[in-house]
Amino acid sequence: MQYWRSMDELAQTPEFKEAVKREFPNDEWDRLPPATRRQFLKVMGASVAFAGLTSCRWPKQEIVPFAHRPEGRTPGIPEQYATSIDVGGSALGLLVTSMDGRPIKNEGNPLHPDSLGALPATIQSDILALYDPDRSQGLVLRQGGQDYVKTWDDFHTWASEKVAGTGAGVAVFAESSSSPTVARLQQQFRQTFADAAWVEYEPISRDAEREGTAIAYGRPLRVQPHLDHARVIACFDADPFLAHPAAIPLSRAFTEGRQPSEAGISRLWVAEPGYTITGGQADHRKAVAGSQVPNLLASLARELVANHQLELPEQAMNFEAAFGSANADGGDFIPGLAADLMAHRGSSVILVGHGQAAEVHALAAVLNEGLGAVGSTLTYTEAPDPGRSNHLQAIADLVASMNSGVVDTLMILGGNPVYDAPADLGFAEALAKVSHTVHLGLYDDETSKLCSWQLPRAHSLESWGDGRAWDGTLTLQQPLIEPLYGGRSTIEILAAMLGESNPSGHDSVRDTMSASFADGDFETAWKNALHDGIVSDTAWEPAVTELDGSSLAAAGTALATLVGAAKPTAHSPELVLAADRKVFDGRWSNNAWQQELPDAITKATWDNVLEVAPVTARELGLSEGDMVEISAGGASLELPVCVIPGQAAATLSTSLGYGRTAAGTVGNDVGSDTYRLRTSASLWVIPEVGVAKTGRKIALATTQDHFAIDAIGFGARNDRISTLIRETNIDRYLADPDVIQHMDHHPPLVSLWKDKQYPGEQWGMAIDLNACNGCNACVVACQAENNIPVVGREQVINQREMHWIRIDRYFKTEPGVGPLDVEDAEIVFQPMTCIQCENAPCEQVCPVAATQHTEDGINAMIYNRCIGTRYCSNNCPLKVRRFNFFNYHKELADVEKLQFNPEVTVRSRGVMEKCTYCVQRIQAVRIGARNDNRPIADGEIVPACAQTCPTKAITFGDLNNPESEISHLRGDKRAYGTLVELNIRPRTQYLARLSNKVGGDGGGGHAPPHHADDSDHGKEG
Amino acid sequence: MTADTTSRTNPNDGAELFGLVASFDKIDEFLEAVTKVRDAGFSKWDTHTPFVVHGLDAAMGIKPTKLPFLVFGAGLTGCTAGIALQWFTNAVDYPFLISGKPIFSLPANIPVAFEMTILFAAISALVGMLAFNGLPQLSHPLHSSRLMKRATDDKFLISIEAADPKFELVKTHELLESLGPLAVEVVEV
Amino acid sequence: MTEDKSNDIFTFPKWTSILRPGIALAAVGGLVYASVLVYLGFSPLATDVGYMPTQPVPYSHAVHVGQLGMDCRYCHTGVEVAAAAAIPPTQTCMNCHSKVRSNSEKLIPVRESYATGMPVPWIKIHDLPDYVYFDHSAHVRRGVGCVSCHGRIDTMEVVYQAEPLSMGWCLECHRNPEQHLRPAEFVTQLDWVPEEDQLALGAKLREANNINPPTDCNTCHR
Amino acid sequence: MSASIPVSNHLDNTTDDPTRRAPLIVGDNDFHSVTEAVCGIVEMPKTPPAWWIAFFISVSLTGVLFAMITYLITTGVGVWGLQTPVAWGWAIVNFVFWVGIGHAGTLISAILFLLRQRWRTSINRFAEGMTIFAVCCAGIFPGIHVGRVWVAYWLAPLPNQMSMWPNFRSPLLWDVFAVGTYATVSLLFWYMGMIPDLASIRDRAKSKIRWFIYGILSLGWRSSNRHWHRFEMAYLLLAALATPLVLSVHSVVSFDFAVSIIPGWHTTIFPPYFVAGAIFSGFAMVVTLVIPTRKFFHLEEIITLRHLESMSKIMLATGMMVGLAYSTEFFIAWYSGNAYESFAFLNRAFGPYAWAYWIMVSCNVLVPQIFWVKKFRTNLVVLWVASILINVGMWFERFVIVVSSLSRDFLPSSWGYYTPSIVDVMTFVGSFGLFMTLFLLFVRFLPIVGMAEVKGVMPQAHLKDVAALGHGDYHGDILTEKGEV
Repeated sequence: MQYWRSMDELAQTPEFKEAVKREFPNDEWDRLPPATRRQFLKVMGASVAFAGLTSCRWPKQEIVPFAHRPEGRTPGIPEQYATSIDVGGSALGLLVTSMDGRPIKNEGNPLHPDSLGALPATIQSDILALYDPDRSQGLVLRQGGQDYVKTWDDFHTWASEKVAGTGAGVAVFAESSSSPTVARLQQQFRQTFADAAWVEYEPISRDAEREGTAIAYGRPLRVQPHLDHARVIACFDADPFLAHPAAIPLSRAFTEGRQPSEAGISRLWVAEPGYTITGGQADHRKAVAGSQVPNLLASLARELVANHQLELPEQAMNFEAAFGSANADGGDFIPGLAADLMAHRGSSVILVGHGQAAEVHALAAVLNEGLGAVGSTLTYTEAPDPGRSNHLQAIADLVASMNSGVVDTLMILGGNPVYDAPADLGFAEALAKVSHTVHLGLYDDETSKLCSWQLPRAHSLESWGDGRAWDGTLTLQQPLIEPLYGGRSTIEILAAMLGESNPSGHDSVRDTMSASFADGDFETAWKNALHDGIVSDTAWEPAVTELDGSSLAAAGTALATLVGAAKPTAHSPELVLAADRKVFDGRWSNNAWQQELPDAITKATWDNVLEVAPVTARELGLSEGDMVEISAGGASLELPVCVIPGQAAATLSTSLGYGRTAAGTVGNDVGSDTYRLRTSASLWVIPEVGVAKTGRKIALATTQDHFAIDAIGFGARNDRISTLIRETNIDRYLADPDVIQHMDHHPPLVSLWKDKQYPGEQWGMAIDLNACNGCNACVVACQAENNIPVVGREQVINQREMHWIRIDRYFKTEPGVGPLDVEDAEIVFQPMTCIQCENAPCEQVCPVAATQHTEDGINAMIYNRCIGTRYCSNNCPLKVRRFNFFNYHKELADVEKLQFNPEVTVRSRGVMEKCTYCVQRIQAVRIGARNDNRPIADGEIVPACAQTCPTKAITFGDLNNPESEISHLRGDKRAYGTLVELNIRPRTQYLARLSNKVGGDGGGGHAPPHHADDSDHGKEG
Repeated sequence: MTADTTSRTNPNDGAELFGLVASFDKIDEFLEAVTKVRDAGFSKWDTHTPFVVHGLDAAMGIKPTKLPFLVFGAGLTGCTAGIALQWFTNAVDYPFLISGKPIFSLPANIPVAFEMTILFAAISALVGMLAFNGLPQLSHPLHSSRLMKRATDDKFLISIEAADPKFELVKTHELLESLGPLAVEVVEV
Repeated sequence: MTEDKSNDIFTFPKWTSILRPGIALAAVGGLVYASVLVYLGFSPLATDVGYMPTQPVPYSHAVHVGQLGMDCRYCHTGVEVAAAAAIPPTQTCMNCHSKVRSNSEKLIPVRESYATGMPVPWIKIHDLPDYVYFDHSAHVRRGVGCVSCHGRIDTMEVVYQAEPLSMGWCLECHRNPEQHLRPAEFVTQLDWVPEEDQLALGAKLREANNINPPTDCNTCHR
Repeated sequence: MSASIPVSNHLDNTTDDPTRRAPLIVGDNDFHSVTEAVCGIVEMPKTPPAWWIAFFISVSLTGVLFAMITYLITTGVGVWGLQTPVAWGWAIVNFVFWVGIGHAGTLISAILFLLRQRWRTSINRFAEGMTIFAVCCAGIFPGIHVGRVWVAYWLAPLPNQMSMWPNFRSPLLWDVFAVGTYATVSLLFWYMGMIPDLASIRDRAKSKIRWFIYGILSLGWRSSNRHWHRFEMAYLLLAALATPLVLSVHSVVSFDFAVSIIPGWHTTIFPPYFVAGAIFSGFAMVVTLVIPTRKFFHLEEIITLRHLESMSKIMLATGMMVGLAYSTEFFIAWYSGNAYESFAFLNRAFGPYAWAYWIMVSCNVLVPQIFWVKKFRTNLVVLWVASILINVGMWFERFVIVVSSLSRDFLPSSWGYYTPSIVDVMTFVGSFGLFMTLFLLFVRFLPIVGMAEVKGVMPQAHLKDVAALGHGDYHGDILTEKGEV
């Protein structure tokens, strides 16, 4: 078997050196400065630990200590560094765990406003990109079909010739960045090279919101919702809980507003074309075509004004005309929402998604003003870069000037325009017309393949930088490791082009900061900033705003046309595009964790699917897995159908970011490239697309069988959901808190023998289903912490995915609805992992005692004892055990293995594995506590899933400590166990879900007793 | 072959005798003969039949075998060993906490104990039988007798060893002849 | 075979009669032999104990610890705070050897390493399987002496593995630690012997510091 | 005696006349002719080509089996169709299937022996042989289905440096002991019964090599009555031990399922249900094999039509027992009021695996019903086809139990659908190769009929007046004897 472990041992065998050479081209390797080489050895080191246990005495191992050990470094003790990563112009704070110089895990920085200690799945997975062997590994100059290996000096000498004088003919294409240093250097660059063009573009852009505020207030502003104050939240095609730079604070604030209290809980209204995780949380959800959202919002406005006498600010008077024509048949959605909003003026807010036009955002702004949201549930801050033209405009102009030959040197600093620019612009063709093209990127991607220079970019964990959070808080970015592939950051490139002979990101950032920390001693301030990762109290002040009547009036007609947009029909449906929940705009396509992560809604992996409403599927004769050809504007592509109840009729949803051709070994040819249908005219909603069955059918790699299912199974499933995922309406709960306990009944649980007593620390967990929104963050956290392998598309189809946490997604339909007549359905999530049964069925069936109970109540799994009978998995009522059917680590390059957590055994083939409450974290804390003779404090041990949960849905602690938070939660009236009737005594319990439907009683009737003398209720153990 | 068999064997050619063998092919006559030989008071004699002939034991006056006691003993040993093994391994040497069950509880241990009982007993039955019978014994004077060849086919034989105190070659030979056998053979060591 | 009395009857030779005791003997003896062989052959006692590779630098613990009386912790700094006792960086050697024996040939690798920054490739002796998580601090802080697992290092010219380091061996001590517990101050003193009876002392210390080593699987396996 | 029974064809001894005991052997056979008939097969101067063809096919299939096993062990159990939730698939199905078949032999030898069913003598050797081979095939599967075969020896309670022991609470460990014991005891039983017959072959040997081999195998048996005496006792004891054993083995196998908590597995009816099924499939397999064999080697006079008829009657009986078990399961599922339980069975009959369920029911419950009719019981073709269908049905019974229960247990989110991989299929086919190879070697080189026992039940073996000699007879056929006299 292969096992991984590294204390301060670092290896240096011939095989290993070979491996290094394979990973890194010779020239690169030799040119590295000694320091780097040492770093190298350090990080590459323990890969020798992969020598298999073949003989009685396994192969000779070497211990290669430092020659000079860094200050205060104790080998084998992990350290955490605060840094940040910039995604789409907003910086997210990280705490990165580093083990003997190897960054191994991304966690959130509790001090950072957009992180609060949590991280979305995507950013956690970004650690894989650091070690990705597919990354660009050296400067390449492509000339006459030849590739030449170059050095940074070669490049800068070349660049200094090209980018010179006034910079005429030079254009810089940059992805948007929140970094003050980049901004500063950009300013300098513009001053130095007055004639050079600077273009900023993001495929997933929030410009619509920015422009919307510009319409409403005359200048671009940034919207800052404050959901913790909101009692009524209305989302129109908005997904604030995932598709937002501040998703984490937003969803956490929402969760706080959903905690049961005498005052009741907030209410969420959502109107959207396809399910989002926000939609999954909605109390009232309306599936509506993307093109009909303006109409719906306008109808709401009309309802408010006409039937509820809402006075809009007088600047918006002319604007009103635009929505006079609104006629959406929202059913009782509009009246209900209108009434609710009016009832909660000042404590309600309307949010519109970035996929909607600027005018719609303007309308929302007007309504928010009218409802008194501004200042309480929503504030504005000045847009950081008011000067820039919007992304779409910018790239369109650039392409124009490229075609006209104005541009002769194009520097692409990040981004992948060849792949993600609007299709109608023909960026690739334009690029061919530019004589000198440079691409700085992590990967040798679609764009760089067409550029003459490819420059390896330093990963954010390899380089210095800074950034600003969504609310403006200043954030630092520090390297944890020397660039593995000799890459450099945008900052260093810019600095160099501005004539710095030896550009240092570190110095540039310090220079910028020296401006920011006005008062006091800079060094201390700098040290603190580095330590905290943020500079406190640097968030932007709320902007003073005043509606701008003229620009509103001007936008009126545009809004009117949007409102009047034609309804899609099944035979000419609309296609709604969205950033993928996993690979985002495509930048994480080569990230195996993201590719294998089951999508929150479709549970599909390794694909982008076409989400179709059941009714539309019937009309078009489509069924699960059918490959259909979607065509629009001359382009066409194929997508597999995934029927999703709750999808808007005649509206097909799919995601961007797939079908890459130069992503790398993982991401190439996964899914299909929907950017090809995306034009500057219709970035998000493509009307009247053609749909044709190809007749081919594929197996979707879903981790959960979707709702297409035989009648018997469908019925049984629906019967079970209500007891598995208990849910009731807040009013009913407040009236009778025991309602949850009465949802399931079972005979008294009698045991054949005396119950085992558990003294001392007893670990337990509580998962709040009222907080969980199915965002998948915990799944990736667990994967990173526990060295969980990726198995690939085929194996997922074979139902062999390895994730220890499975987020069960169920569609809740009305009783009596059959599988064929499902239309709409609510979504409920249940994170399911090993619940550490006290009477664990898995234990007694293992013939070699490879899984057994520990004194502290954990259902331990001993990998090195397991012989792989898989009996435990069969006998696990929750099927949370995962089996290594093959050696899934065999394919990994040594450099990828550097990410492994040395505190957790890497399982090889033929071994069963499962959640152990992160026993390595428990042991670490326990040993530490015992070493200094103190008890373990409550909350000191935090499993990876709980650590990263954006909504704090997961709580872990000592059940025997009456003061611990977990004990309180277990005493909560909402707490219940799954399948307790089996007398398995689960250590993990769930807290029931609460809904807040208008006048709904939300289920939770008293279940019929399973047994004559029914005394015990759901709550147990 | 009957006649010449007797004639060819030379009673006094010096070679050491094992004994005499007479063969019959009718069960009734055979059993008659057996009772006669028994009554003649021989002790070192035996009969050889292709299959179990009912009543032969009585006719020869063979006492019941002790085998059952051996097997019973072995069975008990197996059972004890089975339970002891499970008790020692799971309750004494390294007690595991499994599914909140008791460290040692008989119900779970019955199957293994039972199987061990049967195993020990069964093996002892075969081994015991062979041991009591002095088998395997590949080399035995009787194997060089021609008549014996049919003892595993269709003939019924009586063999009287020379070692028997009552054995006198001529007399015994006559006795056997008097029983009307198909043939009588002198078997040498 | 034997000479036949007549050519159409085959018989086995007489000596085959020893077959019976032979079989009996083989059956019993074979069983015993096999079990002994397996037990000794596969036990770390036979495979690991006494493993004594030649190190790149002929570093003598006997001299440094035994004669010069250096404390283990001078070099193995991690032992009280981390899972790993840690092999010292070249730096540590040079603290003295920049002056002492500063031009001994034996120290060439050390000086090279110090100059180039390339590490000295020591060969690992006490090598637990990678799925075993042993924590030095947890043991040393509880008063388990270095000597219990590493033997009399202070007498070793060349270090070798003194104990089997097998799971059974670990369990022995985890089940009754008394025989290995000593006052904290003597943990690194390899030649220390208690005045009173070790078991009595151990029992006392165990009581005092409430030391109850777990034998749960995930104590060492994760 | 046989002459006195009015029969059309001398081979048909199936007439039921309560006043007369039907002959167990037909034709005018004496001891010698029986010896000739049986030893004749072994002594054939030249192996018939048909045997060679059959042997070649079987051996190549065996090759396939071992190729598949090698592939499996070098690559991982992922080469099978297994997954979560269905972590046990064909391997376990085949295991239970073969073990079941392995029950007929010991049953016939032991239980029928104790029940004084003397007709067993003609077929018991044959059935015992089949048992051994079936158990060999069965033994392979649990061995190879574990993820890490190279540490499977941890199942044995051997002292080791980890001072770890197996967990005796696990039914899987009970299995190891049960199947191990069963294999050993069956082997002993088989071999011991064979010793006298091996001696016959030895004594008829014309070539030195043959004499040598059979001489060794027969341990120098001298058919001495003093030996017979203990032999009989040992045989009786083995029979007495094997009887509870054979019942226990499949009970223990059924515990693998019954002791778990999975709906559809967690059933107290399993032990008797499995044992009945085992006997059912065992007899079916005997019939499948014996019909061609007796024809090919002209043993119709020894393995008579009556034997086949009796076996078909047993199949009828056991078939109805499993039928009863099927219906009981449904009743209990409904009567228990356990939602999961009742769903499990509805799902079996009407869920995704309904096809397998109905194959099982029709083969195991409907097909045997034809044996109510004597015409079918005595028609070799019908009997043979039926016996094969029953084997198919019994395989599917195991498939339904193992797979359909696992595929849909408690949490709908983790429901799955299992489909076997080609490797699964080839491994199963290959196991038949192994079975047939062993069987062919058996019929060619060993006495496939217990001559000594057959002779013992032949009319010639009986005295005019037994009682006179006051003998320790264990056959207990004195009454019928008397009735005859």
